[in-house]
Amino acid sequence: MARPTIYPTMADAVADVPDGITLIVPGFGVGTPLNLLTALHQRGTKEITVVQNGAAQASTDPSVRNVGNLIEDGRVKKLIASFTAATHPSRPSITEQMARAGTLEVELLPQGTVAERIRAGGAGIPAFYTPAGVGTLLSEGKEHRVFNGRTYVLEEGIVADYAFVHAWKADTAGNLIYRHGARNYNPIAAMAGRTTIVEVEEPIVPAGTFSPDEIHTPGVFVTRMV
Amino acid sequence: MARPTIYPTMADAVADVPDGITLIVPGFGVGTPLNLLTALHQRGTKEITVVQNGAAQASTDPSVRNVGNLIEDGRVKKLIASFTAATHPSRPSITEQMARAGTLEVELLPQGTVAERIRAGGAGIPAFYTPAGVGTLLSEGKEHRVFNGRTYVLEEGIVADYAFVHAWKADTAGNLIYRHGARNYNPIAAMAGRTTIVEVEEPIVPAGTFSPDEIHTPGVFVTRMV
Amino acid sequence: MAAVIGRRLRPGSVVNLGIGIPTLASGYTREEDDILFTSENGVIGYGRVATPEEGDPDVWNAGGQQVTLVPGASFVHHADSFALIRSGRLDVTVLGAYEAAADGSFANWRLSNSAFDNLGGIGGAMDLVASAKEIWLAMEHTTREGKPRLLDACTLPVTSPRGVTLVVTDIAVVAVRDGQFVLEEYAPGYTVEEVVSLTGAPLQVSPDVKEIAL
Amino acid sequence: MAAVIGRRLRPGSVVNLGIGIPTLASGYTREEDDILFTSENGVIGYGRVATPEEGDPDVWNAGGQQVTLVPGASFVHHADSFALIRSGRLDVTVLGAYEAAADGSFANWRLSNSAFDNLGGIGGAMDLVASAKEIWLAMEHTTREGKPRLLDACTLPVTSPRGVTLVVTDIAVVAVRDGQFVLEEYAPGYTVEEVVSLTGAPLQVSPDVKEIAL
Repeated sequence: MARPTIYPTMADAVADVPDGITLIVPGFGVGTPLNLLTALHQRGTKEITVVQNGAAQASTDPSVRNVGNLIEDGRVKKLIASFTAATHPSRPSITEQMARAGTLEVELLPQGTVAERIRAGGAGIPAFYTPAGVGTLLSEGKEHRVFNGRTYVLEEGIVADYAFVHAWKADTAGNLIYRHGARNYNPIAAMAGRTTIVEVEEPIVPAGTFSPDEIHTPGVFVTRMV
Repeated sequence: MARPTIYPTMADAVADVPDGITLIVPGFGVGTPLNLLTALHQRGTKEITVVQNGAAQASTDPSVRNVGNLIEDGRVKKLIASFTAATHPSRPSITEQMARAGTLEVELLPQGTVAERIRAGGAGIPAFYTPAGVGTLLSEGKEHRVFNGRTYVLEEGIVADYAFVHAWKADTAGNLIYRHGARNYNPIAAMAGRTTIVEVEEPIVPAGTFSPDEIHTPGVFVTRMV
Repeated sequence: MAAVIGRRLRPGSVVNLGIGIPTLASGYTREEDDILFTSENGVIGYGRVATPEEGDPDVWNAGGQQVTLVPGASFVHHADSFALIRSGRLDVTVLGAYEAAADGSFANWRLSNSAFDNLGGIGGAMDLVASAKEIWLAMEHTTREGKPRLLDACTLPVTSPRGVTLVVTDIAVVAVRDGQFVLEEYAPGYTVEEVVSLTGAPLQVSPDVKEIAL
Repeated sequence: MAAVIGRRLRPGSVVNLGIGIPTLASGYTREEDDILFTSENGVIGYGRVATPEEGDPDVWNAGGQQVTLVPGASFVHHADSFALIRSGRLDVTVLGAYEAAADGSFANWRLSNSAFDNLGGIGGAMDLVASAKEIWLAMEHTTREGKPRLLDACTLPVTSPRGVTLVVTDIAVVAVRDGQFVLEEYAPGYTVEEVVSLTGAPLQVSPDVKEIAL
């Protein structure tokens, strides 16, 4: 569909999200689609492969569930991230504990590689080369190649079954605008989801309200909005 | 320098542009930095490798010189483009005539490959794979590779010595805003130039005038403005 | 031809129209069908070809025509425009062509096999055909000399070695299925036999074949 | 340490400050020096750490601190933010570290060689060090137990196998040149000999060595 479908509630927007999906979750301090994550947690979807900058500490507010809660509750099969939020080795995060116990698979990547893999997926680029991580543990076992005298490592694009997105403003055509640092992973996540579901802070306005030049994500990338 | 230098005239902005450079020139009908090209033509810079969507027909207005004029006047050594503007085989463009005569090297690429090579260059990505052109003459001799059962071709990023850019609005920090379809190659060109020179339609305003959310190209990518 | 294409576009489709006849198709769809037209140069959501009064100097389709914008239109840069294309979000790409073949291949970018004769220009066609869900062609059924352009195999360098599903010509609407041309519609004033005789490859006739209704 | 870093940044530099001490350095530069601070999360052009009153809920640096925006600040998405980093536009990246070695390598992402002990978290550090023109470190000179953190070779998994040019510690400013540590400044209350004794690799002493002026 050219135009996204607008759902009345977060629960409705994720009501059919099945087990075993891959899911891109933006957010870097701000800009995290917490309402959609809370609804997904409530729905009980499991065996999820999550792509996120770093797994947050589980929320202690019972009305808010984040990726940390999904991990803690055993809903996540695999995490692709650049940070696992260990504050000190004596206090391992739940992510670390589960990774050690073998109940969670973790693929740790440089942050720019996480971002570029998502961007590549959304751009129909199956693979690219990056200098990040060359000469470190994180590039071990990966394919290396020299271009113009410099060594790079091959990384593949990520296309996810679902991308959750947090936007500031949206119109009925699905055009999105983000606010300040809440932009972070949201525009590239929106492009890399086969189904992209957006939670919008402000009430959705009629198509044509925004100037075409101020739109950050064109509605053609959006499947559902709440 | 963190902030771009503002030049009084187009001629000043290109006064030191030497022979033998690589140059990215945006534009797709609109959004072409014609004032900078005219100044570059006047300066006499030659042996240029031009990256552009398609070589335009030479301008017949003597006050405006475009890439077609640079080609016609023998200033271009090589053209990397997706279109050579031949309207009919009986009326070959100057680009075609010179290519046949061996006085101009032409690398013809799918349009999305031109765009993505520029974007990759500006993103520090040395190479990537794309499906465009596989199974055609344009991928002959290129490296092919299969990802997830589909065949792709390897293409390298383009970083140019200079990128010329046409912007609608700019502030003194070099932040740029483009208008409608004049955006086209400009944002990615701005990122892929070692030296990025911008011609601005409207008077340059003080930094802080624009909302941080409406800026298309951050000033950190801009070297010079007129 | 543009009307035939416009009528066949399914509601809710995301469509790219190539240079020439195809670009006119955006004027032949109904607003309620929610068809989104995008163009390689980064305009997402345009309407019909603009009159001189309506035209905005910075709003063009990839065919070099000034077009109107629909409510909710937006602009992206060229890399994001091709991100949209390569990531498979186009339901249909409609392109002009010199030749189409029953194997789903077609040719539209160079009029000679020798780069010495004709350098050619590909534009965005190879990106479009590599990733769109469907490839439709809008083309003349024959050359000016009357030679067929629908062939068993292309003689010119191909734009894509496969993938064409529909060919709309000046005299017929031909589906491409399982390596065969199938006649679905023919133009008023033509007969099925005439269309078959002007086609350079076997042409199956659909049991539902009918005259094109304009 | 933050003041030392702020003072050493050259006018017109584009700088990324890592989590911890480095992020404070943006409060120690002069406006007229036109130093641009960018952060991995996509903020380009921030100032000092914000007071609770100044803070905007959507404006943070990558270290999780609310910061002020300078006039002309802008925001980009994560892929464009790392495009800026990887394309070599950063003059300096300043990072925290557990260990630094005279060969220019350093370690800051995992406290053990075994992933079983400590999974670690790399964030943007490997992207930063792969492409910034200079890598500076801000770190403790020794562990809490007094063991040196400046070594001949790193014992922990490295973040980069090369490239560090400056190490600012709580007691010294040490340049890394030609595979050697060179002492340039030492903290008030310390002597050159003490700094040498607390360093786990040969430490050359610059002929211009001086006490850190705060």
